[in-house]
Amino acid sequence: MKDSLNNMKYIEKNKLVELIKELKKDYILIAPVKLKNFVLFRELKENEEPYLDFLNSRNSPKEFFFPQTENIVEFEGIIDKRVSKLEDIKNKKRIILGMRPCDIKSILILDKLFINEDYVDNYYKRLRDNTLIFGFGCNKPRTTCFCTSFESGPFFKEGSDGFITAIGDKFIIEGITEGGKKLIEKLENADKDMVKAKGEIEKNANDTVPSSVKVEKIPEKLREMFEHPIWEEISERCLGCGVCTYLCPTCHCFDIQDEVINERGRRVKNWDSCMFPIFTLHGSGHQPREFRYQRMRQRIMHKFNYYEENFGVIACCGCGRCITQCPVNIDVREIISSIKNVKLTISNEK
Amino acid sequence: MLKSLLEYLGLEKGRLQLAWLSSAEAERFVKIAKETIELVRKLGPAKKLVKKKFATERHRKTQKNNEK
Amino acid sequence: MNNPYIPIPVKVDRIRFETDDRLIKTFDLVFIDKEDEKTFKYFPGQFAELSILGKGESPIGIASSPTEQGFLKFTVMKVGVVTTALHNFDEGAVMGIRGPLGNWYPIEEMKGKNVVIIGGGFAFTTLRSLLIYMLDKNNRKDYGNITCIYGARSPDLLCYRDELEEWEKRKDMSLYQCIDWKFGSKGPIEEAAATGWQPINLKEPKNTKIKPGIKKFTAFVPQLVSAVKPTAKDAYAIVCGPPIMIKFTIPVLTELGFPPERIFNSLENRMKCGIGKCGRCNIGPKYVCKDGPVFSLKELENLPKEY
Amino acid sequence: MEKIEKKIREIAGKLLKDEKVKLVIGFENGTLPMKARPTFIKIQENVEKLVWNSLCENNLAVYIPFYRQLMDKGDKIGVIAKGCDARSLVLHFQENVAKREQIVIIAIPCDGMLDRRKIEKEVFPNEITELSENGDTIVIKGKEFEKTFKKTDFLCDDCNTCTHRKPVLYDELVESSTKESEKSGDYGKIKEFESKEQDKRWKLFTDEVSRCIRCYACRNACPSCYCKECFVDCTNPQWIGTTIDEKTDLELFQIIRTFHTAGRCVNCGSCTRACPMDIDISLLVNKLSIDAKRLFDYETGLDIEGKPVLNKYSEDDSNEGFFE
Repeated sequence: MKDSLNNMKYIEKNKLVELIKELKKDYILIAPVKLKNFVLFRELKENEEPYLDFLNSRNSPKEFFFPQTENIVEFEGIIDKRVSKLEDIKNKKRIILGMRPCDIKSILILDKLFINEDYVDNYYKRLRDNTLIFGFGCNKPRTTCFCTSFESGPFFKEGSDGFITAIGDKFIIEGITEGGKKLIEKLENADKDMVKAKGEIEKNANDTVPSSVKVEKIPEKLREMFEHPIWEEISERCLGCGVCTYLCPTCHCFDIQDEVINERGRRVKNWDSCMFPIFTLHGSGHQPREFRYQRMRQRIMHKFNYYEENFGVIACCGCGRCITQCPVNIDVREIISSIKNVKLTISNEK
Repeated sequence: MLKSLLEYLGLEKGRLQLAWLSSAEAERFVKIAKETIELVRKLGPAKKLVKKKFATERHRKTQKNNEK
Repeated sequence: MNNPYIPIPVKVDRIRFETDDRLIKTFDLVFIDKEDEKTFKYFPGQFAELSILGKGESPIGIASSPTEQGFLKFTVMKVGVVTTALHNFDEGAVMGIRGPLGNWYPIEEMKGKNVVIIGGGFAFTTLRSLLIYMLDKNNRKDYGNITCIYGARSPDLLCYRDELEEWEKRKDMSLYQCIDWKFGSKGPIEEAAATGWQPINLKEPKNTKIKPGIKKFTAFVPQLVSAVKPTAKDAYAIVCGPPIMIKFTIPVLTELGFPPERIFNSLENRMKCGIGKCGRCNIGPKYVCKDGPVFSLKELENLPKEY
Repeated sequence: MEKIEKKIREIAGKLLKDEKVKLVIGFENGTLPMKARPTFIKIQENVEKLVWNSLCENNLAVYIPFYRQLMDKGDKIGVIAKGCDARSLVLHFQENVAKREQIVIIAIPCDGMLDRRKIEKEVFPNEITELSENGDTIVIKGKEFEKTFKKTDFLCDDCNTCTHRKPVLYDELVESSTKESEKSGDYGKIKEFESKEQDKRWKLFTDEVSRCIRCYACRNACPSCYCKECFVDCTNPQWIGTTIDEKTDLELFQIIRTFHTAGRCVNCGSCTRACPMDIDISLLVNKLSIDAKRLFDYETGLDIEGKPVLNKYSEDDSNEGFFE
């Protein structure tokens, strides 16, 4: 208990800027920034201040581990020696400040894919190893938040190196890993009242999440539903754009493309989306997923069945971005509940 | 309309030139080509809509290697 | 740290046209760094990403067998950006390769058993690898009878024709070839017969009596399988070809008594990473690149029909 | 508003009952407080789902290309159409996406749709949990606030400048008291942008576009963008690069996509509303519409017999921008 108290620090909200200035000397600092009327995570520029009074960011911070565009090879002319971009990945350590627990959960989900015993994605791993995450408790979950449905919650701390809780005009910062603790060791210790107040907030936090979906048995049920007519129903209003997949913190499909300009070239990993027809189009013209319903099915199946089958966890963290930003308001919570309501007949059970 | 759009977005006036030309109008072609060259010379090298980031990043590296 | 995205440099050692339509070429690649050759351990049925910097990568089955030393063989049809660039290469060109990727044919499990190899068109590549592997003098004793049934649209579209001729003469395997001229524009069955391709009873292929010594026919592959009637007893069937051929061959094999766990297919899907990360080649929860490309019929029966 | 809703349900119900159409595309309430969303009614009982309010922002003509097979079988589709939807449908008829007789247009003169983002801005960073409409006013509620606004202050830019709120073509008309917009055709935003210096314009444009994440929501939400293979997806030849760190490719994507809608854009604003990064795409597309009007006195989707302006040639066409 004593030890854990020592790891509880605090800082006045208006002092945060100074702390950041200090940290910037040794670290690249990634934090939420206000832009127009939304909030984006990005690398703080010179004199840029973070904006921490936000519900959640428009983009998902996954892009700092799995960038939308990332060089994997650079070359000039034709190469005959090994080329690698790995040495060039900035070795400067990074801090992501203010990441919401749902987004941190998504990184834990992605770890299973990018770092497993079959193959390790070195680019992802390098960024992962070089980054300290300071989670940020959610005092005001949105109506579209349903993180508690996925063994997570507004004060879920797994995956954080440190964890920030906003109380009044202070941030209570808890050191979790050695790296996290070390970073805040110069801050003042939080007193008992603060720790108590923090405990109060955390205690009832899960009840503040307004929305939930029941995912028990969904993976098993989906296995029997591949041929079900529900997919055509669900996908009818889908426009086939990539908003849901690109804003999703757990979507991880990518494309590999080469680009050459004046004899200089690079090979890049780019995000790709299963909602685009070209995603699975064969060179021969053969198209295994020709229709919108097949692509929608792939997205839902991948998250709620395939991923669970391969890695033991559902690839959704309940952040609600796909719901709020879909141009035609396709709501994944609704999809899950309609899957739940499907009564399987014998003909669906192969 | 394309010319108008590009200029509206801030591309230099005259970077894009259009002309109605028939294959029989050799002299007019030469005249227009010359005028266009003259105009573009005045404008200098294109800086907009040129792949900057990647090309320069590599360029810098090559320069560094050359210095070594 | 080993990086699975970085290609291994190789040199194009030898190029030859495989078919008369000049769309299919076979490339022999040699490793520039001999150390790489030692670490590149593969089995028949696996594939590799052929990597041309500036153009991209293309997943291609390895046509050589690990028993053949010193080179890797790939037979490539010219379809997209990468394969076109590859076709434009001269001998001596330098390129990259990533692999070996995917799983392989059940060479251990098949030991002591009879093997029926069924292939169509240029998808014969990894089957060649398997055949060479089993026919290798160190391995041949491990397997029972080897039957190979191979078809293409016309004689000039059969791959590895020199080797086919050799295999035809071998006593320790039987090779049956077929073409479907009758159905194409090339000409009537009689003309085919004059060049050595014998007709079979196409309506009732089962009732065809194959005379000993006759090994070339005008038929579709499934019909020829039906006519040849390879025994299912202690036998494995390995099928690789265009989807339509697989579709009609499977029922024939089932009728002959092959159980689903002894029928193996090699599939293909659009791929990019080849290591089960980029997320496009999946059939249900299985990735063709990592969990395949070789699947038993039994496995496929448990997967969604989305390929 | 309720009257309109009732009438829509009546018409849609009758069309389905008489088997005049296989399907009616309209709007239903969404799961978000500020969203009505497209719905697809196939049986008469479901017409009760249909709603009409100031949140029906999508251009429903965008779905027509998905139903080509259905229409080829001889089935017809009913579409609830605002002014912009109807003009998009006319474009589809002009370009043979559908035949006139395959679509039953249920037209509703529109008062303009609300711009979610403008309203959100008023209460940022708080979340709006409820929105209600009452004539000319809207009331929004959140956890700790309640505010009342005048509707006309929060319309989408494109609805303000809309030139044809009343559908130009229809089979069924739902009467309403709609008046054409006072700012009709008055593209103040564009004029303001135009008056800036060249380099300033370029900077504004490139800054805006630099946020693009290439999700292609603008393209897919656009009823005029229905090419089977989009130029950004072509690999042989590859017209444009695929990355997002090479900003030139983002700029090119927006410029070329915009230009592909030249003389074909109805300024419905779907692209702008669909963008998850709040890129002001109407800054580009509006300019083209202004030019189409200025140079050729042309507006998209008015004349079913006509052709998109860049598809026809006349000797007295404007030669602006060409060498003399």
